Amino acid sequence: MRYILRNLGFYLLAFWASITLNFMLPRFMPGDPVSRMFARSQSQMQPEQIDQLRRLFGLDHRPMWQQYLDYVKDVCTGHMGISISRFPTPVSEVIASQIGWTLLLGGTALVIAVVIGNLLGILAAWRRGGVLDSVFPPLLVFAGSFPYFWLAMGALYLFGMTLGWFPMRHAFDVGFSPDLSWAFLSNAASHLVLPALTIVLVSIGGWMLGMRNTMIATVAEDYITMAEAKGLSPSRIMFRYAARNAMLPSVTNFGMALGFVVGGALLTEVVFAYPGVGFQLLAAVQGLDYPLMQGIFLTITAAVLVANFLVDLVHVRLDPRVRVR
Amino acid sequence: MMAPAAATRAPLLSVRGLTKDFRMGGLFSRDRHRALNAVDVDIPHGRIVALVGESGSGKSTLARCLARLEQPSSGQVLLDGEDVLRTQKRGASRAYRSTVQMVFQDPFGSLNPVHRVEHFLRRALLVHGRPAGEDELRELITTVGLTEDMLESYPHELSGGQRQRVAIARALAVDPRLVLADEPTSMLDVSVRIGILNLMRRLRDEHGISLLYITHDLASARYVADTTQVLFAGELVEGGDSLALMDRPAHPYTQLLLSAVPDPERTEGYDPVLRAGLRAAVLTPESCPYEDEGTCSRTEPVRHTVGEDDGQPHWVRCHLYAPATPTARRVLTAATPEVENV
Amino acid sequence: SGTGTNAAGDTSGDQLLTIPREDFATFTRNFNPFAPSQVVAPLTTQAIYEAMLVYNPANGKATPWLATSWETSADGRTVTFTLRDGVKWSDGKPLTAEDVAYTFALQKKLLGGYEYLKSAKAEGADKVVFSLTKPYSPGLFELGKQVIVPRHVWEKVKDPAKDTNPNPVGTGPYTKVANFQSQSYELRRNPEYWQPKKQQIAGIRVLGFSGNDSANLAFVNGEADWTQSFIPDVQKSFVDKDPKHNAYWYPRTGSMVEWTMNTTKAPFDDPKVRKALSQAVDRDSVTEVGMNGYTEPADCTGLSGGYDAWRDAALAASCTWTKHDAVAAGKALDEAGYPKGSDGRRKLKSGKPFTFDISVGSASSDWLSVANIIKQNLAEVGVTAHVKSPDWAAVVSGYETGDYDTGIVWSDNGATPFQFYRTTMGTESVKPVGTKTVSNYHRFGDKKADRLLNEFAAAPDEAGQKAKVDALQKLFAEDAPVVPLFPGPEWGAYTDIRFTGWPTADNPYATLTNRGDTTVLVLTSLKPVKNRQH
Amino acid sequence: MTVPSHRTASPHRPVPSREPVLDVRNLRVEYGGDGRSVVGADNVSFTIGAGEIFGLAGESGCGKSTVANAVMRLLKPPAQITAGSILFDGRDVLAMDPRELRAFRWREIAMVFQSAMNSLNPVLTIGEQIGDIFTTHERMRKRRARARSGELLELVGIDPARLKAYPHQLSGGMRQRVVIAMAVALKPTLLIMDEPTTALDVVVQQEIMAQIGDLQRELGFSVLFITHDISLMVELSHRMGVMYGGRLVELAAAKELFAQPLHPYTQALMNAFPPLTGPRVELTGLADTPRTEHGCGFHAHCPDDRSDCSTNIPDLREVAAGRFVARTGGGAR
Amino acid sequence: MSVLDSRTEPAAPRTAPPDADAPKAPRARAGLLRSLLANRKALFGAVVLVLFVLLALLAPLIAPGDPSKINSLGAGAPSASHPLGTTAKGQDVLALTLWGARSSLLVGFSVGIAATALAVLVGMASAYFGRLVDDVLSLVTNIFLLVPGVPLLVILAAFMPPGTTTVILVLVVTGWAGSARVLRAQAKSIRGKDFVAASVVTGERAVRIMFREILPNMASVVMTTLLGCVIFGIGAQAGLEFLGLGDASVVSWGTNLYWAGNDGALMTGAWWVFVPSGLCIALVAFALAMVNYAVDEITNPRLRARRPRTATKKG
Ligand SMILES: Nc1ncnc2c1ncn2[C@@H]1O[C@H](COP(=O)(O)OP(=O)(O)OP(=O)(O)O)[C@@H](O)[C@H]1O
Ligand SMILES: Nc1ncnc2c1ncn2[C@@H]1O[C@H](COP(=O)(O)OP(=O)(O)OP(=O)(O)O)[C@@H](O)[C@H]1O
Ligand SMILES: [Mg+2]
Ligand SMILES: [Mg+2]
Repeated sequence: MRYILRNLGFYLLAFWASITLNFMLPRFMPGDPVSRMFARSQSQMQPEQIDQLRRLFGLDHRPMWQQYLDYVKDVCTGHMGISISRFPTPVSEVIASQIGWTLLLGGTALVIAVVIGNLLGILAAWRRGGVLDSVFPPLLVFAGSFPYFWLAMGALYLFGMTLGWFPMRHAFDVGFSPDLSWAFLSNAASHLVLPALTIVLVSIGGWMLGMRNTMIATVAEDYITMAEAKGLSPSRIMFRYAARNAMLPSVTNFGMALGFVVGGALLTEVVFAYPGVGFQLLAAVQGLDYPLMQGIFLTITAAVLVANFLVDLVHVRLDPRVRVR
Repeated sequence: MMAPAAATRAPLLSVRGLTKDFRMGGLFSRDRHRALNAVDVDIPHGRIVALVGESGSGKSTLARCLARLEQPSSGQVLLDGEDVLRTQKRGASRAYRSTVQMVFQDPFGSLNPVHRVEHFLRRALLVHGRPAGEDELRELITTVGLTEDMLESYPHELSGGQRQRVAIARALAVDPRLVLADEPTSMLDVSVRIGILNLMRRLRDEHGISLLYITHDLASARYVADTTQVLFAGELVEGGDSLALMDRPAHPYTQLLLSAVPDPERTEGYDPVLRAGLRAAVLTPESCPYEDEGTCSRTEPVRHTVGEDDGQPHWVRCHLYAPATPTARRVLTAATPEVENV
Repeated sequence: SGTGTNAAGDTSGDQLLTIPREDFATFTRNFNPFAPSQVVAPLTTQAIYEAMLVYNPANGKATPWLATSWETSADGRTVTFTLRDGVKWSDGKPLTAEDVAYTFALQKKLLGGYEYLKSAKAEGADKVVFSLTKPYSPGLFELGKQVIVPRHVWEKVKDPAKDTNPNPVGTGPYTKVANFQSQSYELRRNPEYWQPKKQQIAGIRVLGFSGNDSANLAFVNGEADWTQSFIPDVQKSFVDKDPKHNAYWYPRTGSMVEWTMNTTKAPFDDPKVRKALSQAVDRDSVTEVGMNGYTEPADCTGLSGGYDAWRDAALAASCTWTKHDAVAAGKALDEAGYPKGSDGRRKLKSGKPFTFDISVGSASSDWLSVANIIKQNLAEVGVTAHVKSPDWAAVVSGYETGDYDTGIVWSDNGATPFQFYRTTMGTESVKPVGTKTVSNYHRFGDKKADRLLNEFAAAPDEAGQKAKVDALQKLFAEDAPVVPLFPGPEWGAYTDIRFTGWPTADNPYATLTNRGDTTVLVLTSLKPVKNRQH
Repeated sequence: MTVPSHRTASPHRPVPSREPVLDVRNLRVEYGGDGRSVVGADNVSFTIGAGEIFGLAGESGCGKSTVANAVMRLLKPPAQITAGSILFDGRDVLAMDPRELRAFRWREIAMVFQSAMNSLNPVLTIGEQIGDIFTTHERMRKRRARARSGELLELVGIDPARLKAYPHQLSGGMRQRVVIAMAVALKPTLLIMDEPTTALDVVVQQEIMAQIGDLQRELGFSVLFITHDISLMVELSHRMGVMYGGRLVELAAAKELFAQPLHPYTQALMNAFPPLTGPRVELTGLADTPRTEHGCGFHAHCPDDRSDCSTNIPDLREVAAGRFVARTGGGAR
Repeated sequence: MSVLDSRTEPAAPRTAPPDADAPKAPRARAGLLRSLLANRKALFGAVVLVLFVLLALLAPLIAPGDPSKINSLGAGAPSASHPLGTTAKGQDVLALTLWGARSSLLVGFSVGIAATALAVLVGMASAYFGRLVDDVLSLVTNIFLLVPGVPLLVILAAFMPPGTTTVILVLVVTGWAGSARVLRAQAKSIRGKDFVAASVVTGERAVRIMFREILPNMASVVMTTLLGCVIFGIGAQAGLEFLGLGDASVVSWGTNLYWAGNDGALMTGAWWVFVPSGLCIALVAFALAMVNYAVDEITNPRLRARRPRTATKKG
């Protein structure tokens, strides 16, 4: 319990840090975002809107600490301002409409990559020198060396355009509206295939190698020898004894990887015009929608932090040793 | 064969009321763990003082405090009468370092694997502004019983015993008056341990160096040390001339330690029942024997002198100890009549 | 509806006209015509709301739309529009002159503009009288193209500037919003449309994309009918895929693209230098390579293709400073006092090397190529240029405050050359360095031009205007306030597999823009292809 | 050099039968690394009788664990048994297939590993780990297995409530006792104990050894006891072997060996433990010369010039009944 | 009176030096390099890397002139005069790729070195000074580690004026934390070793202990993090530039891909414009990963893939 509370404290601190970072970015970066935004919209903004933006970016003349307090209060109550590029929708609404797709894409890709990667890693370590162990690692490392977006584009043109096997963009075909019908779900699934596949392809090698290496270290532990000496069956030793322990670092990495997956999903979403927050973030960047950018960044950070906290909880369940710490 | 008692002089190093608390937990934690509690030790000139105790009793902590690797929480360390903790607040001075040196437990860990043997000795000499020519190095390395060609070796090319000798040579390079040796033999093969012990004796006898020999092996303490101190859960519980102390241990903990040493020559092996009794007397209360309500009060025990006071008094701190019943067995039977079936 | 299948090949007759928008990653259900243009859902001012007239730059004609006729008073201070009879809002209420008057009042209140407009008053049910503060002939088309909103709806809206108007009421052909998703939505027929015969298509579907690349991909793949995004090598990547059905038409009616120089800085304050640098530019290569051959070189009148009727062809043919001639350019620079140094590089009068930046927004890849070609051309005459490509916002903010050397910029475009010349040479548009401006980034003004412009505005007829424009062209050729490069092509490409009746070079009843004033003309001309085996 | 006189064995020890339970003959184990190979054990032969405690002593790295692991067939690549035979109750251990092997392990030979800290799985409870043995070997139900596990814990003096504990929640001594409880769970014929107490305190160590003694008397299994602490070994075992550099250099009844070590290495070992009683006597110990291809490491200390053993440790010779020593020269020196 | 033990005189002068490569692998840096060259993976990686560095350095010789010079219209398939074809603007793809290597490698290695240096400093200070310094630094590190990198990258890049310096700066800011954590853990474990305490007792100064005693022992970890950071740098730069957040007028692999996308290279079937830069990124990253992999194997021999041997008897 103490452990969990301490971690919670840490995550709150981390969140506070990212809020602060967000607060400081427009204030300490060179250039004046409002005038850039203003330039962009070519005087289509109301003076009061401009004033509001200036306040939003700290160009008003209230003392810094007061701006800061207001900012923190706003963020904590979910007020992240009004999106410029999707005026007058509040930033929170824009994000709410899209975070689901990112979670779907990132989550699916992550789970697939983790499960398959770890399984491969376990098997490779278990059968050292086998086909799995000698062929897969370099292959997957090579696949992982490609930039996300490059593989995504390659897949898009190969499987989407040339072969026409999968849809090339969006989360579902035009004409559908999201519901729980089989037609919609299967359509959404087919749209998920290519983006998820490219993320999996890039990230799976890391999981496999990581698992393989910890597994090899684990297999050398005395308790594995002991389990063997006890006459347990190989599968029992492999999963209940070795993999169970080797998984622990993977679990922590899982949390850390969430951030990377969001990053990978971002580039992939852009290529596939997948309507997630990553895609929206780029749109916000292109539209110089600073409030939306910041909102998305904060949301992603918060999501990653929450996910990490959950991972910690799982870790506590899986590893009895951290419970008392 | 013992060195003549030089006990009339003031001790080289005196420790008074040394206490060390470790902070546990993270940034904001207030938990403390007391590793040493009000320890008093004197290390006379040219003597070997053994510090024995079980694992976790605080032996290394004491050594590290004296080597100024840890900052004690309170207490005094008097070197030639000067309280170095007060005068050198921000870490030890060069002078202190050139007086007090340390040899570590693990010779595999105490030599940086990326450097040659020569480097360790040369650095020690240079840091303390001493000439570091070939001759000096050669002299050092031969003092500890190694050959000159080993100067060119990397640590991994040496055996454990040889490494420990290099570590000792490094300590000697600064011409110290006190060497703290923290279990210098426990990581070595049994067959070479005795060589290191003999080297320690030689340093005392030939170079007049004082040594604090930390160990959990009572037999070796008896073999090298002039006096022995017993540390238990961060407190000194018994001390005195090594031979006298081991012949007539007064504290139940010392007795327990002694009884546990395997010795094929022992005429009558310790009776298991007796051993259980000792254990119960010493170890059952969670961390400190004072808290055993029936026999020990919650106050600190007083220091009793065992036997005659001859300049190196054999003393004990224990509620169970009654001056009239100096032998081990009497202490126990008196104290623990009901624990026989534990 | 909404089978969700690929639009390609649907020729049931109920197929939707599919328009990809490369500039909208996602849509907001905002059909407020007063909202900023990058926010309001596409087609709001094309399919939902209509204007009183539609001016078509491709043929220079104005088509009466919600108004049947208009009239400018003799003193040029009043304009009267007569509204069409029988036009209804999509909620069934009739369009009245009050609606028009209200619209202008609202527009002025919310967004400003129309500085020359004193008042707009309804006169009877079908007449609207606009009183101007001064004779101002360019105002006619500006007023005419304002889209009209229903008073009875907007009156009730609390904050018209921020309202999202999710269920718009308009007079346009397609006003019913359907199936709104963040990446697509549909507009269906207005049941009350005043030209029901022209509502031949079942509806319009708009798709959102994050950029040219993905939008083009969908288009080339046959998933959309009509695009206006930049397609690299359109012949090869689009037309050649299905030459029978695929076509593009890029009339040069967009605004003139210029190489703008900061005339407040030496040596750009010297017209001789501007002309010499202009002469160094190989416009053929710029248009052929940089612009994919989609346009042609500009001449020294600075007038875009939309003003061909105004152009002084003789002048255009005679002047040399827009024709590539590196030798002449070098000589001109020598004479202007910028001789080559021993290293082959020219020096400024201050003794510093003749180097400067060309700023282009990083998103405009075609213009970046243009800038790079110019850089290469300049190197040949001993002038060093650096292409700087931060994002557009940074570039524009440099232009606005006057903190830049040179850049590639669009110019203002209107129904007449008036606006163009006003913002390239009129002193009234010149702001001092440091003060923001939204036009005349080169900060050049000529009193002579002011006079001509005022006379143009007051001219009662086209003949009078033409004389002034001739004079303005001469002045432009003389001053070279900016270096015109090429008229911006109005990109447009379509496939007639599913719909026919597109405007073409042979039948320029509109341009091929799907986001401009003439779009409504196309929407009311297209016919679906029915039941064709594919 | 003084060799202290010795005392007779303590009266508790039962007299073992002479029928061998384990018969190891000419065992050779090689560790084949990258091209090079290290000999872990060479030409090791010994037997253990029923109910006998056999000690194997020697310095670190001399091959004690290698022999133990070979007996259990736990050696993993790059280790390879390249010669010799291991017979257990007349069965060839080296010829067993994986299924036979699984059934053989723990039921016939159980093992207590060098350090208890690492031989328990940190993420499973003690109960689960003990229970595993019963569910695997006896096909017991979980509930039954738990009950049996509780009994086992009581046997080694741990509260059965601790079945729910994780290894890190127990002290080192308790963990070691858990491992011992696991080792005797199936009442094996032979128990291998590979330095079972090196990581423990002297006090705890003593207790554990006493406990093992009790169990051995109660259950009557044979023990292969491995340590480098020769005093401990002499105190505990009936017969013992001393290993050096992968070879057995001396093999004899424990008391005899203690009383009169014949091999110089054994002598050095005996000399390495200062006594707890009597006057302080100067001891010597052994030169720490590493063993290389050019010297066995202590050849310099051999009293006679033995050129043949400077590179090679000679084979064991029986110098008296039941007394073997790896020396080329005559009897005691 | 003292009794010298028998080892005062060396028993047997060692005639032969001990095995240079004794089982306990020499940790010295020279040893690491030598082992690296003996490892096939590392050799492959090193050869590829050296090749790319050479090509980048020789770009002005192999493909003289401005690589982004616009020559003609329309992409051309690979041919004798343009071995990798030309882009839609007639630029030689080979020249673009070669010149692109310069910027990409420069940014990659700058980011790698800067981020690793930062990480070394943080990790070392954290480990050496411990306590409050450690608590604070590792808190900061963990926060940076948790804050999702790519979005932060995008945001920073959006706020800052574009250019290579910005890209490097932004990548260092977002890339150092992971390495710092690894290095801190490693430095901490080495800090806990007795030889560090021994140096303190000898009287060495903090800076010397950090850089002469601790750092050399981390050579392999520093190397792996360095290589990891370089991979990150190259990949992230390409990503940023692909999104249009870099400096589009610089020739690098990322901008090449950006232009390829912009010019619709794949749509027009000009795969040769799209493939080389992506493949180069992958190859360099792969080569670096292989070297890394090899370093791992050398420092941890257990990880080495084993060739199955025909074992006569298995234990
Ligand atoms: N850095 C530290 N932080 C917290 N607690 C510590 C630290 N170092 C030592 N301790 C605690 O202080 C106590 C004494 O430890 P110390 O290392 O001095 O024991 P020791 O007698 O040397 O044991 P051993 O024989 O195992 O070396 C132990 O309980 C230990 O857990
Ligand atoms: N996996 C391995 N690879 C290579 N050599 C090995 C391996 N394991 C052990 N050896 C070598 O085999 C020899 C015998 O090792 P073993 O573990 O049997 O010694 P030990 O007597 O049990 O030592 P300790 O007392 O330290 O446990 C040693 O020289 C060792 O270096
Ligand atoms: Mg210690
Ligand atoms: Mg062993």
